[in-house]
Amino acid sequence: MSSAEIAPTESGHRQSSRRFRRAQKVAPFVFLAPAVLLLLVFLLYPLVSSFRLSFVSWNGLGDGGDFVGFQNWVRLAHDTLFWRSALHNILLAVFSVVVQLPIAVVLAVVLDEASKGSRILKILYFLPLLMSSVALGVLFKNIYDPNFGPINGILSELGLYSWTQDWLGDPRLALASVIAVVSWQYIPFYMVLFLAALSSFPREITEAARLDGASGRTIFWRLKLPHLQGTFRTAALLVLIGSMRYFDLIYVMTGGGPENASEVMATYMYRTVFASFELGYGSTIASAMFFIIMAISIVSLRVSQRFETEV
Amino acid sequence: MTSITLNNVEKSFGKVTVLHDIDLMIEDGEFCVFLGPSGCGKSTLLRMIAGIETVTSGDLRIGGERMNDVLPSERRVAMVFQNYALYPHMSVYENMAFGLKQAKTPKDEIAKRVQIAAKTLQIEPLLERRPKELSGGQRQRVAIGRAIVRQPAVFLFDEPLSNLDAALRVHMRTEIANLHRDFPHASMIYVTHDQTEAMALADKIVLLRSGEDVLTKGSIAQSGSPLELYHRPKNRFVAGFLGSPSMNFLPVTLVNANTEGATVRLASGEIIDVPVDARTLSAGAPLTLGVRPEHMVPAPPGTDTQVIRKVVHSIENFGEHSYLYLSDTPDEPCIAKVADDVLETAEGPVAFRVRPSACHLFDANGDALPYLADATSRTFA
Amino acid sequence: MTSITLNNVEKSFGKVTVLHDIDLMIEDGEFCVFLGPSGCGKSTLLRMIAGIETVTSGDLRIGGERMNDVLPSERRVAMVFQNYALYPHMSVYENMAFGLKQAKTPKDEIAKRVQIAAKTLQIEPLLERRPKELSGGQRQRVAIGRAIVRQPAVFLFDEPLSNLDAALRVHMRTEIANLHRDFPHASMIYVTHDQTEAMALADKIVLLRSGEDVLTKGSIAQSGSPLELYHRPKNRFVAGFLGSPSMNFLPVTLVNANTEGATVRLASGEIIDVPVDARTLSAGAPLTLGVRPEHMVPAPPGTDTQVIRKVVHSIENFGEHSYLYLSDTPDEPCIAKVADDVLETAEGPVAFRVRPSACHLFDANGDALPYLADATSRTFA
Amino acid sequence: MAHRSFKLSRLSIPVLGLFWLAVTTLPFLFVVFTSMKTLQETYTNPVWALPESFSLDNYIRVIEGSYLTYLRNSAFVITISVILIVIVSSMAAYALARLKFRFNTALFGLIVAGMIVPLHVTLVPVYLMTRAMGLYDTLFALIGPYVATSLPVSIFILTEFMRQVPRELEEAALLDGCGPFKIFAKIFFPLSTPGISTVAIYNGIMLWNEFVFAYVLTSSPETRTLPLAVWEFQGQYAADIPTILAVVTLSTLPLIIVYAIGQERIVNGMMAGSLKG
Amino acid sequence: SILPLAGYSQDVKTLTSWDLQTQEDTVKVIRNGMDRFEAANPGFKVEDSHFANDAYKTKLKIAFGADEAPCIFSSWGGGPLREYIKSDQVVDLTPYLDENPEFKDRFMPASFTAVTYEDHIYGLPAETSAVGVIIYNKELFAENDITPPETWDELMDVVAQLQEKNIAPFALANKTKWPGSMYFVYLADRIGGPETFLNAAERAPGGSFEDPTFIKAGEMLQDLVKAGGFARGYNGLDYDIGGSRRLLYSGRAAMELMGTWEFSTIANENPDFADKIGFFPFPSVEGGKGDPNNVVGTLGDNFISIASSCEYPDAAFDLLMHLTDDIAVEKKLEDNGIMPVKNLEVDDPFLSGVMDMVADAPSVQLWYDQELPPALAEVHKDTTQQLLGLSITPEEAAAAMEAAAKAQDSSN
Ligand SMILES: Nc1ncnc2c1ncn2[C@@H]1O[C@H](COP(=O)(O)OP(=O)(O)OP(=O)(O)O)[C@@H](O)[C@H]1O
Ligand SMILES: Nc1ncnc2c1ncn2[C@@H]1O[C@H](COP(=O)(O)OP(=O)(O)OP(=O)(O)O)[C@@H](O)[C@H]1O
Ligand SMILES: [Mg+2]
Ligand SMILES: [Mg+2]
Repeated sequence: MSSAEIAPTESGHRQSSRRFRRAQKVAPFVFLAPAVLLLLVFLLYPLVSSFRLSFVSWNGLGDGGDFVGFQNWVRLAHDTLFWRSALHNILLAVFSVVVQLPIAVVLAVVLDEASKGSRILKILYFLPLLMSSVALGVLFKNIYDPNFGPINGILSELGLYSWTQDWLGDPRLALASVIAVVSWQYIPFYMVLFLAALSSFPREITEAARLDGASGRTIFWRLKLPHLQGTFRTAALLVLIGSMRYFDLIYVMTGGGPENASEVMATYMYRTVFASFELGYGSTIASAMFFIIMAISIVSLRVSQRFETEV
Repeated sequence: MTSITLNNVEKSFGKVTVLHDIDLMIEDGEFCVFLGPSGCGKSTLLRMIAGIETVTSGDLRIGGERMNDVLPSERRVAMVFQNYALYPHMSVYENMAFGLKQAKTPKDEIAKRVQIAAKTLQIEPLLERRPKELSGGQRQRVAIGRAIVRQPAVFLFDEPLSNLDAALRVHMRTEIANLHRDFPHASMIYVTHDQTEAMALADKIVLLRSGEDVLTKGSIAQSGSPLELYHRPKNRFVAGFLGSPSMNFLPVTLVNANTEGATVRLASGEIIDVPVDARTLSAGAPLTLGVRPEHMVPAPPGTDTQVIRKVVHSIENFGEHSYLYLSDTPDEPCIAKVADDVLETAEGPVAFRVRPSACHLFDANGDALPYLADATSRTFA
Repeated sequence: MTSITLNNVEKSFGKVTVLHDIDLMIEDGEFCVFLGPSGCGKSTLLRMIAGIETVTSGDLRIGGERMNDVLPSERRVAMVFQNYALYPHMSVYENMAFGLKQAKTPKDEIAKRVQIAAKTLQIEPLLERRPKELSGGQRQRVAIGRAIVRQPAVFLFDEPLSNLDAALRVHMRTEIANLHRDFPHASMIYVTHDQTEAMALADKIVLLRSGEDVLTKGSIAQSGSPLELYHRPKNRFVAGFLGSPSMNFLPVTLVNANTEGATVRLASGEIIDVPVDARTLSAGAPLTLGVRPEHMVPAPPGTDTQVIRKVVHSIENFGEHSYLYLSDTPDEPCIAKVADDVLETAEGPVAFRVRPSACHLFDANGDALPYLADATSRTFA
Repeated sequence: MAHRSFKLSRLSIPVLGLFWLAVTTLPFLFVVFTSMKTLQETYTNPVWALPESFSLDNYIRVIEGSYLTYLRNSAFVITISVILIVIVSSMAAYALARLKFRFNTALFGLIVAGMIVPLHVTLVPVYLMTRAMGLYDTLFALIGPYVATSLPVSIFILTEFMRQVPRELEEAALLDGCGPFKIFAKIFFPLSTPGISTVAIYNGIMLWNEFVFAYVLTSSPETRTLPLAVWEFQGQYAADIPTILAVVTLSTLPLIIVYAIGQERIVNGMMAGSLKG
Repeated sequence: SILPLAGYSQDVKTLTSWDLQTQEDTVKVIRNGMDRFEAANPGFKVEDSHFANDAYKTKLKIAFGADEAPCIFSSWGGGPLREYIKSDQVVDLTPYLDENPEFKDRFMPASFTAVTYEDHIYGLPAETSAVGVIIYNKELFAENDITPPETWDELMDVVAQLQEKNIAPFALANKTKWPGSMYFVYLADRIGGPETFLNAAERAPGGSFEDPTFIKAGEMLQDLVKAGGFARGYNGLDYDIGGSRRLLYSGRAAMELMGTWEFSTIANENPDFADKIGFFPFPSVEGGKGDPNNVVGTLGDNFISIASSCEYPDAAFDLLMHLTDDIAVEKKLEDNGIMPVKNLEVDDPFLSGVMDMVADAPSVQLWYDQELPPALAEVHKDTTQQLLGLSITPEEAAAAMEAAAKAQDSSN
């Protein structure tokens, strides 16, 4: 075989080289343009315009509204309902972290160990995330129904009538009841996340530990859990962000009630804009939400980095 | 007290039997190497001894006691894994102390043992570090340290050097040899597929085979001292596996056989004497002659007996020695390894003398014909 | 037309200069191996020639034409990567055809070239498979095939064998040698840190060094034919790098020097003659004597000249040969490599004879003193 | 001692597994069983009782209604959106993972920060834009917001993924004469299929159930997607719980099937996101 | 249509219409009017969309906010409609009505109150007249020897009697807050008459939400709660998924205060049960200033209006006429809907009863949550729910309303 080939001319080299460099230069723009454009139009622009509206008093109809300076922000500062909603978000976040993540970890471990039928289990465990919030709302309004729902039904059947509750109608319970469903819905997501991390846990380490005489429990606590900590941090951040802007199930299940007992920032904002016709103030709430979530994300990233132990 | 006995051990994964008919005895303090091609079941065998893998059938005894159903942690074995399997989030100290803690060893006893091990392995300054802050060689020492502190009856190593680069490998090999010297009463089992390592370290090599053969011939191709396997391979598999480049195999026919040995004829007509017992075979039987490349010595001009004549197709010079390629079919190579450099190829065939004692004969099943005399090793003074 | 010239080439990553002062000429059809310890810049140098890495300064010419700014795909080079870098989602055929498609080669031309390459490499039955369905050796052939179809002026290989096991390695090495034979006009550059590979394949070895030395002495420690590097190392680095086990280095003092050679005295008193030119040095100058383990031949009793006496500390038997460890400090090893097996250690020191022509002398800077005669290689007939 | 604790953990695993199986599947079984009851039964029999006859009448009624239109609408919107998400986010991920340009890391941070924007903020502006573009009450109105809101997390996952593609492949392609665009199209895109399927399945699930945008941006029954349908049925059948739950079952079924097929991929694909925090 | 702009040739003029009717039969009636309009006006086409209850408000709000409202739309009149009117987004129908006096005079005058702003009419009653009545299970009453109460005290007796039998007196599903508000509105109307509310809402001199009337109403409402007047879970049940009706159907609760639309809902949902129900007006309050014949509700709700952005307002008005003409009235009646037209002949006993109540009523008070400006309406609903939850005192509720009303007033 010969290695002869028609050699390109020197100027040909230069030309294609120049074309190549140009392609290299424009490539980042071309690749990023669609994403950036979409994000600018559908996320950033709305965000900015909502921030602009927070300085306006406007019912959202007709044109403009009046510039009122910081009046909305002052009102927000004194709005106990807003701060109560924010508190509910924080409760939701805290409970989600302490309830969802541990359960998700345990389930991931269960799935990881259960060799038999784990495929079907993985599907069944994932069911909650597959149902839409609207559907879940219908479902759980029925399950929680104090008169007809299966929870109270089973309790009274078991002779535990005194344990039956007005799950969604009692302001002391409503938030907790909703959080339970939110957790139920999202645990599968984090389960999958942890499962992915666990499947990269080296088998040799388990074996070394068994040789070292570690029990299944020790292996879980001392080895697998630390292995998951990076994932845990990611998951916690996702839970935090998700909880701070949570809307769906609360809106369909309680609408924030009763008596605002389950009001969160997003439902409050929604109500302010779409029921009270206060677009200006609603935008103020939305902007505040954004800043609060951003602050919390940054702080929790920092904190988690501080506690990060090298793996 | 630390001897390991396997009686008729078998291992299957589902329907696939990977180890069959394993009979093995490892003496107190012996350094035993499991050698074999990839996938032949070396790791599986080791892991059965460790207790990480169950024994499908047969008896496993350590120090005379039946261990088939004893927990791994209670078998007095310690294992060094291929990729070390250090606990990534624990310091070196914690890694070494972990097993002792599980066994509820008193704190100061733990500290003492770790200190001693760390000193032996010269990793005292590293005790506070995490595994990922260590180099490959240091990690390996920690893995060994973790084994040492448990004062095991048996050390198990699963290819502990395969992740290291060549230079470090030689160095760490020495350290493992030292370990064997420092713990003369502990038995050691060492898995590798690198024959250099096996030869350098082993008191006893257990060479495993894989594939279909396992069910008909058992998994162990041969077990014995390194030199036994090198000089007296029991079958073609062993003969071909040990030595680099591989032994040359040449088809021959039996001319005659008596108590002195056998005489065979090559396809090209040369006659070779081999000191093996071929009396059960009749003249004309097809056999395979095995000669290692390093035993093909260029014959002085005029030599006529015990020579093999071959055309040299190509040459590789390594300074110290050269390979002469005597076959042009890469699948049935024939190589001579000669000292020093060879810069020019002679025209026509070249004659190589082969010592009778360096020749091997294999029958149609690949089994070696029994050797008659033993005169290969010599004392050096 | 396929020669490669580097003039005063330098490569820096940010502030770190990894290659310095590279002057190199690779002739038409030459097989050149870049050898050196890990991290010395072998890959970087290769990648600069391929055009994947920019040249910081200096001139790079292929076939006489300056190539510094020419696109990789237009340099008429083809590269075989360490892990083959086959496109995992394409079939073998598509892998080989990909580059030609990019160059808008006509369909039937592509098919023809791929067919021919596949035939040469005996991978015709694999053309429809995906890389992950291939064995290591087959993958490598495909990677080579991908290079062949481009009919390049230069083949570049970056440690193409390092992922293979020992047996396959020897086999694939032969195939690469065949490739060189099949494409006599293409130059080949081959990166490795395995000296066996380098010795076996190279027409020319370029041995690179790393670390601080690069800035003071340049990156190329020595370049020349394999035997030149083995027998006539220009400095201690080259001497120590080539050969396994490494050359033994022993401190000596110069006794006297003349046109016949130099005479040196070991710390233990023995006198050794070395055929090098040491006349620029005065007697009593401290030097380093280098002797390769394979050149330490056990002396017949009574030999007195040109011997080194050492106590044997331990022995490793490899069947074919044995290592005698003559030093108990692992950092300054001294080893003799002797033929056959050694089963018993003699009491007291043992005498080893060293041929004068197998001795090397290095000055305090590590440079070899110039050799006087050249009588090491011999023609074999 | 050691024997026992070993066994204990052996036992606790299946127990936990079964317990959670009950927690996730019982509500779902409740949905399925109730959907096969008659309305009358739900008033007279206990809620957790099995249906008297496993009747599919409710399903038939739902399917004979506009369910199939809604299913088709959902499938249409989700398919286009997911395709766009995959294309746009993999392009961006490739640039962020492999191309060198100024502010690369900053841009990556900004895009990922898009995950924290409260979506309801965008409702009114998005509605206005949709009307302005004349897309209101068409299924296309949903695609923009769906794609945009899915981008941050998709880009995050895919960038992690593409960082793991061996550099040598890129270089081999360079030698083979590919520029950045071909390297993306011929190498990175096909090689990221595990990550891409994760992104596709994950966003598919999320969007399949999306309600708010669908509600605000469409109005006529011909453009209704499934979550809207659930909502509408809820209005239409008011207290006819069995029929509503039949709708719920029917609207979840496609996802269950898709997930059952793609679950291995999603678990593997999540690695990219989960390992590096 | 899936494709935008596809399918219509240039000369087709499209009128869009939104309403919140999702019952199949009701939609048919509406569509019938539209079909007749299309037949009478070749070249026009009506695109109708129908939405479920609660979220419709959001949708409409967004549409108006974007100045992209449908050509004709339904609303409950009252506060929200007034917001749209104030921002000039609704067409004043007065001139059209003046041109068609006989058409206009068919309607009961009171039916325009909810859509009148500064003496102009902005909508037509298009559905049914709905007033709050107490629906009860006749069987249960008979079994327990109970007759419909006429005064609050009698009602409280009935409550006690039912309690004894372990039957919840009232079914209430107050998640959406407006069902509970009905009790408060009725009580306030019975105690103080319609003027008290009017004055407070209009911020007339002397008018205040802290008027003793509202405090008294709160107290009485809480009395009812404390007496066990409501079935369990009342503040959390969802009316939209039948949370309250299920209690009635199962016999666990005996009564429900609800708009008269509930009759047809029940007839649709549970025809068997429909035979068992009866109704009676909200009882009188001893010493109250309000006439016991007053009703709370709307006449002709929902109302249909034309958005200013509509390109063809004249045609739109013609469409409105088709939707409310005599044929429409008749069809609606078949669907159990009573349009508020004079001299309507009704056979159905329920409907004729309702007709009678309306005809006799000196005043028809619009639901507060529709009458009040939206933000204030939210406060009203919130405080009422809290009253029902016994978590604030009537005084606190009144104070909160008054404060919000003042803030609202000053910002306008
Ligand atoms: N858990 C398992 N299930 C099924 N087959 C297995 C399992 N573990 C190992 N095997 C099979 O058993 C055989 C022996 O495996 P083993 O790991 O012991 O080989 P090895 O000799 O250690 O190979 P290597 O040198 O590659 O490490 C292989 O064919 C392997 O595929
Ligand atoms: N992109 C880069 N940026 C900075 N430093 C680099 C880069 N690539 C390589 N280096 C450094 O340049 C030196 C030479 O690297 P190179 O990969 O060429 O070594 P090598 O000789 O091929 O080593 P090996 O045998 O391990 O492959 C190393 O010290 C490496 O750390
Ligand atoms: Mg193994
Ligand atoms: Mg390299």
